[in-house]
Amino acid sequence: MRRFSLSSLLSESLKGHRGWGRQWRDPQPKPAYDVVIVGGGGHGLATAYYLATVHGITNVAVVEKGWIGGGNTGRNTTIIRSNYLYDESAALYEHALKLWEGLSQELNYNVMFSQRGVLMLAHTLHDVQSFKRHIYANRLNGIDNEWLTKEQCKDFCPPLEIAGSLRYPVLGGALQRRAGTARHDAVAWGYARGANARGVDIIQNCAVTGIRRDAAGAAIGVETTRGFIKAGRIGVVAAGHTSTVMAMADLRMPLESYPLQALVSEPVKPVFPCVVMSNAVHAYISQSDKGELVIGAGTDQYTSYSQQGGLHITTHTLDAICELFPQFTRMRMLRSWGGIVDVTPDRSPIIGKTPVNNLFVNCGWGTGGFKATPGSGHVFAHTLATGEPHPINAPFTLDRFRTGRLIDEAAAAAVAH
Amino acid sequence: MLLIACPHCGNRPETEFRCGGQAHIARPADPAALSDAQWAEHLFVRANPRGVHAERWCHAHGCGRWFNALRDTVSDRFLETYPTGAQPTQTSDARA
Amino acid sequence: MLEALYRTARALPLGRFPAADPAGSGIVIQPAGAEARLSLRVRDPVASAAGLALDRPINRLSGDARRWIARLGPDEWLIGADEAEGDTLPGALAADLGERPHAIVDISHRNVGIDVSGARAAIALNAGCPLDLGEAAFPARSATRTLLGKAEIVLIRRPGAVPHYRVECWRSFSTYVHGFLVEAARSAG
Amino acid sequence: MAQPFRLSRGGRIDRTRPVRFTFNGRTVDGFHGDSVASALLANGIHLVGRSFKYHRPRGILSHGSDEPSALLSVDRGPGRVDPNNRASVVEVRDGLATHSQNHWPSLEHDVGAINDLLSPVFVAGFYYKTFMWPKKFWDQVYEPVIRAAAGLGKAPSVPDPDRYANRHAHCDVLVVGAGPAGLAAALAAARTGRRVILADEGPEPGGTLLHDTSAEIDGRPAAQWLEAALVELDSRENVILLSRTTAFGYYNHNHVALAERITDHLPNPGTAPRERLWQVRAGKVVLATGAHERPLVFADNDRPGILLAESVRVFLNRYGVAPGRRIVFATSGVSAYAAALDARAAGLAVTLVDLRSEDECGPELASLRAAGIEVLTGHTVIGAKGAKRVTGLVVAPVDRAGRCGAHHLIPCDCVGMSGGWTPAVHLFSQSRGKLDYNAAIDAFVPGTSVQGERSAGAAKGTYDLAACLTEGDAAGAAAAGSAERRRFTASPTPTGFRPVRAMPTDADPTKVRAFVDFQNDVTAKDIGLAVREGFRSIEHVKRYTTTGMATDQGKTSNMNALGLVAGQLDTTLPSVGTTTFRPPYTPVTFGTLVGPARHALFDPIRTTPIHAWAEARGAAFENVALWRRAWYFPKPGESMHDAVARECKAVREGVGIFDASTLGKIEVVGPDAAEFMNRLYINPWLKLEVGRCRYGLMLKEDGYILDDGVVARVAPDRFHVTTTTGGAARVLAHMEDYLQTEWPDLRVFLTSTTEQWAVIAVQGPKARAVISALVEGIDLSPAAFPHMAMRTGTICGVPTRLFRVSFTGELGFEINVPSDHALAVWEAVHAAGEPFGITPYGTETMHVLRAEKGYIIVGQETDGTVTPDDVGLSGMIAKAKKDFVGKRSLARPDVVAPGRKQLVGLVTDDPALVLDEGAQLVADPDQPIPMRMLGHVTSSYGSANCGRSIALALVADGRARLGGHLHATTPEGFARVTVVDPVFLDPTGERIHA
Repeated sequence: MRRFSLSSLLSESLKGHRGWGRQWRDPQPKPAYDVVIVGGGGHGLATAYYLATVHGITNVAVVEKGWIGGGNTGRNTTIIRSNYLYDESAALYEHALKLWEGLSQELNYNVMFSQRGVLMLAHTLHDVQSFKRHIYANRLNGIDNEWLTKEQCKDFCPPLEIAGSLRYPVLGGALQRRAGTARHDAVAWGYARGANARGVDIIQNCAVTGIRRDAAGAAIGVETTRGFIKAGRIGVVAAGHTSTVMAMADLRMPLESYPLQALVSEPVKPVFPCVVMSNAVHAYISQSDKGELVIGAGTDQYTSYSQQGGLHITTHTLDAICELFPQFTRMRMLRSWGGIVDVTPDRSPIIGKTPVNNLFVNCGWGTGGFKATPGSGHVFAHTLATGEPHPINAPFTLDRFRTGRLIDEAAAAAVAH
Repeated sequence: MLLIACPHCGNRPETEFRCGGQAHIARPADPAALSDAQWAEHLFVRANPRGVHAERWCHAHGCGRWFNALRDTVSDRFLETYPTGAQPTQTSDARA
Repeated sequence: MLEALYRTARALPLGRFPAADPAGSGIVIQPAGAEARLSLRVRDPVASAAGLALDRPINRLSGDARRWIARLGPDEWLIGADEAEGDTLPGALAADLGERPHAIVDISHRNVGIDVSGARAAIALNAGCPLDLGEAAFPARSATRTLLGKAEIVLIRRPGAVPHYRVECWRSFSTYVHGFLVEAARSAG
Repeated sequence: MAQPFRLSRGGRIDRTRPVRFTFNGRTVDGFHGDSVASALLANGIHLVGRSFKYHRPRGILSHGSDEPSALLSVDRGPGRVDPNNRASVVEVRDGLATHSQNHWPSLEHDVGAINDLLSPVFVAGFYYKTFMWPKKFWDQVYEPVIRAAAGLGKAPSVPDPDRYANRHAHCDVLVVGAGPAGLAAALAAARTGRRVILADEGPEPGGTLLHDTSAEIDGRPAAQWLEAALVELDSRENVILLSRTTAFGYYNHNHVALAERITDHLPNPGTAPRERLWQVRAGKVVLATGAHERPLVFADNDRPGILLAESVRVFLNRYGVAPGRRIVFATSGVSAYAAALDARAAGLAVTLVDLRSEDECGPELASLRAAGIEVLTGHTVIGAKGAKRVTGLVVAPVDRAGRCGAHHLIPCDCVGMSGGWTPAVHLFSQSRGKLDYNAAIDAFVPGTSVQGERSAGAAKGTYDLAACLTEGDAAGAAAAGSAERRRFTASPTPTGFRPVRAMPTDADPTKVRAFVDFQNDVTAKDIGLAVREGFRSIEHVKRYTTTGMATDQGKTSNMNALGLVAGQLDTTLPSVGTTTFRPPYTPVTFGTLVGPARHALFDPIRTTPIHAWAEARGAAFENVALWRRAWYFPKPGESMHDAVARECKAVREGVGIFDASTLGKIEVVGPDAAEFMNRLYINPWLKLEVGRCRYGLMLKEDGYILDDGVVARVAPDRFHVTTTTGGAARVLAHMEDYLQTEWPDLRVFLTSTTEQWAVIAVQGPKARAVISALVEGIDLSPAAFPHMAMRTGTICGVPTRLFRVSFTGELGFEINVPSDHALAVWEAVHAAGEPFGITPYGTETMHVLRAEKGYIIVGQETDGTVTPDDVGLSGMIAKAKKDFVGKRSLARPDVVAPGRKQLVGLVTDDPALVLDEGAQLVADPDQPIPMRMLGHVTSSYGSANCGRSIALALVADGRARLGGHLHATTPEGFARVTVVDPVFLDPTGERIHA
């Protein structure tokens, strides 16, 4: 792997950049791998990377039906935070946040992790109570999260309207300063490059069409559009398509796949210094390095694989944005798009074993999976390598829906993202 | 915004409706007789097909009636709508 | 005596808004006066009750301006009448429905009426109502529950030479609905 | 300023109506009908901006909405300033102030142009490879610098004074684009009598007919045909013709969004809304959106003065403007010939350079030469000269193998380039239609449809005028269900071209800067680098290089980028893939999308009939769901704490009055009403007597508490159900769902009566005394009217359902009266209570009083993960009931396991300390982080009646910890608390039965 650095960049710039090689190979699938990962998004690629770097397992294939990072990795609003309420979630997302903090250096790929702070606005007394519950829980879990008065909110985010005349006046906010955003595509590419360099095969344009099982029912490999690939263990990391893939092993999942929309404005000079989320009015917004306002909208109410939602979801979101930031009505929507998010009944992920031997799953990230990418890959790699969950993902079992030990952040906090 | 044919009111915009998820999941007659796993299956496991899906809709801001629909989740095209309790004339990929 | 006393005191939420053509666009927005209104629910209706037709298609209005009935669903009707009828109409309906399971619920105070009329009234309504209000899709005597912006309404088109709509909404939404219609009329150009 | 480049005649501008505006503070004259671009060109202004990354001087490339470079900040007065407007679509009007963007200190002298010198370093994706050391520098140094450099114009900084409108519309046929194909389609559809909407993004319908001045249709000049068509469409009542209206989004089931720009072009907009969102539901859609011309990719093809060839023609013919006096057309196809002829006819010096060899070119060549135009066939463009304005084009003969001959400089002040045409398939793609690659025209064209649309004309790859008209007519007629077809005759429109991805050159490749995406500064080299680095899907190339991601979304660049990738991979275009187009077609203001939903119309504010009274009394309000509720009633000089303490004392010692009208109410009626209630609530209902009330608790099927409320049995077949304020709609929906879909056999009807009944709570030891004089027909004595009873009668002459219930623990009544009488009754009760010191109180006091009694509030003590047993209410569960909604879930292993959090009371060691709601509880505050949390504070108040602070909390195994100590978090650290029973006052309930 050619190391990225300022000096390599400068030296290449004198040579017309002819010296840069491929960031990852385009291999033909081998007949067999120790581990086959189904899904070449951020989570799948991170899993492969950590299998190689942490567990020394390099005979690994990542099988992707399209192009890597083309699903929710490349379609999300890139918010990264860890100020979750429950111990289980807090541990998982904080694990990820700590990995984010060194990820560019770890991968030798600038993923532009920007700790600009995520400010969640409280508009009702109920919000205030809920946010303080989070802040105190986070404090005891060693996670930064602090209460800001509305004036402090305005100082932190000057475009914010805090007048009492708002339909839902801002009463204050919870700020996680270590939270922020990152460059989504770079995460996929950085993990792919790192995994590739350690021998992982990244196989694009290769759709899984079946999961082959032996007489005892254990999974032994995947049928693909490029032939059968034998696998010691299979990890399915297929986001919105998980139900479809798991059905190939006759497994029915507690998942539903919904369209989730997002949009960006035309690029403008720096005007928005942080990430603002407002659950009460359903909006979140930040500004990308390129200058676009990045705005997350909601999910449509019906399941769909179309990556396209209704206009009313967009207008509803912009109603809220312009209520909080009235000066933005003259900004223009440049691009909108949809992703397919797989949602579990408690809106927390499922990471671990399945009833089928050698088949593992990492899914159900709903609308908030991007932030977990490094942590998710790290603990799932552990699970695939050892056959047992890492302590951090141990609570995120499929079985919790039977026992009732749900991890329902949304119910507890009414936080959508 | 989808256009949905309410069996009572005809074509109406989606914002008048509420989607109720997968159709044809009858509440068990005797929930106490179910194992925890069976009850979890009833509560949580859902067909999530890429293709034709039988689902419930309520014309909440219209006639207020629940009904069922077959919709292709790839094209979002409705194949048919039919009353609660009835079966579709076409088949869905998701047989509950 | 007491009955008469309290009826005169009925305080309508939009009472302070006079009829207005806010944009000079020929769209007149007029909060309705006090009326009696009933919600009638019955599964297997008789042809008529208390002189009101129950056998009309869903989303149709019948009766006249002072005593009307709108079928909102297979087993649901919204009935409007002069205020004075409010006490007697439920009994008359119940008598005609006999043993059929039904529900008659007084919603006179829940609902607020706003009349919107004028050649361009439908344009103002379409600022927030997503329905096709064209002649073919929503002729006179149409009636349905629907949306206006972020509020639920019942929309009724009265018969007459000039398009005349009745918007019915819940009491606490009436300020919003009225404000929405005024803004819509201003922007209907 | 005189308009030195205005032609003496021609164009559709109105020379009798001069218009004056400014550009960077300099006065510019134009005419009504000019775009800012045409007026600037008329004044010889070509340098209008700096590029995104390299800050290269940029001019005007195009005449339309595909313009990538000429982006201006436009100032229409105070609060009406916005960035990134395409000069080619902004119409001039008096007083308009325009400014170029992305430069410092000035457009002419931009320090940022240093980036252009550093361009060998700043290649595609360079930022992924550096800025990583030292780690801290990313947030503090690199990113702020990158951000400051990026971003084009400045965001508006003050609230927008303009209004925006919305309109839902329906039609049988929506035609997008009023060029020849769209007009023919609209005419054909309109003649059937069907409802037709025809939308065009320009200020004037006509499309190419507005500048194709030599064309003829059916034997008469095209302009005449156009005028007749517009007259006919205008005369038809079934047609809505919308100009300045862009169809920007094609959504599900033929839901098409249009943005109409109403006032931006008007000097005096009056009170009209600025823009209107049309949400059209169309039976059928005809897409006649035309095509975009492709630039040629050669060195320094981005210099100001280099335009698209057809745009040169538009400026000449439609605006009467010469973009230069010495124009070189560079082309690989024939369509530029028409532009060259028109330029020559306008008296300009014209040279045409065609990449194609002499024998590849058609007979049109002869007409060019006949007109006196110098034509160089078989020539490539090596590069452009000039910096802030093109001064010449270096060309060279080239053979089929791409070998270049001797370079030759053609001096010029304007270049018109043409690399062929790309159909505007954006809306078709948004409709999810599948694109097919048509090699004959080197373009993706509409293939298989998914929705009810059809394309016509250039949007479908049909460029010939007669064919466009015929195809448009057929599409319109078919969309309207008519079998009639017309044939048109028209002058021919030669459009063939040789696809070329980058012009052949023999220049040192490391020195060539040939732009593909002008706005994002993506060069052919960048595309090459991306492919070398392994980015092969066009989506990867886009994301890595940012080509096609600028505000023009790649209208001019996508096909060149795609072709370069395919060329480098030596594969076909379709195998590289085409990008999926997403809404919007062109950028749309947030205001248009928001429409009227601003300020008071953002979300309804629901208020009760008593609201005005509370407002007049100076109440503070809180938002609860959509409602605005009186929070507390401060007297002058009182703090919230003082007011709430006073209100609390008043209720316990005398009497208080509270507006509980927002409580949800549902009338449950029918022979099976009791059975229905029995199945939905955890407690029993069959034996509740008429006239009695019961507190009901309702679960979701997952066993967690959904809602609660008091229910009265009004008649054997009629229940008056109350719900929480926020839960009203949810509970009714929940009930309807079960009733209709699970138990359709039950003969029950549900009607919301939330707003039929206003509720006046009169609470306190004096409550009976206050209302007794007002109530008629009800015996209020404790024996006749016990706690948890309901009676009907009148109050102040108004019929009432009078509940004897209490959420305070005191003797209390809830007076339900029809809403329109509520204010009068409230005032009468208040007047009757004055001798007793009746005190109005708000939601805060209500919360304190119920907490003193340990009553839960759903949504405060519960959060969607709490069971009846968790809050100590398992005793309510009807043991005899085999089933009710949620019962089975209460037997799940983790729900019956020990360790669940249970409702308890807490008292702090310091009675003055009021804990934060949401404070977490631990056993040992000195344990290391992460600490084991045992629960949290759900409610916490200073209680004047208890003489100290009190709190409710959910604590793991809380009921076993009574008397024990825990530590609650405070902003500063921890405070010790004692776990106590959650009932702080009157545990035996004597007061409530008074």
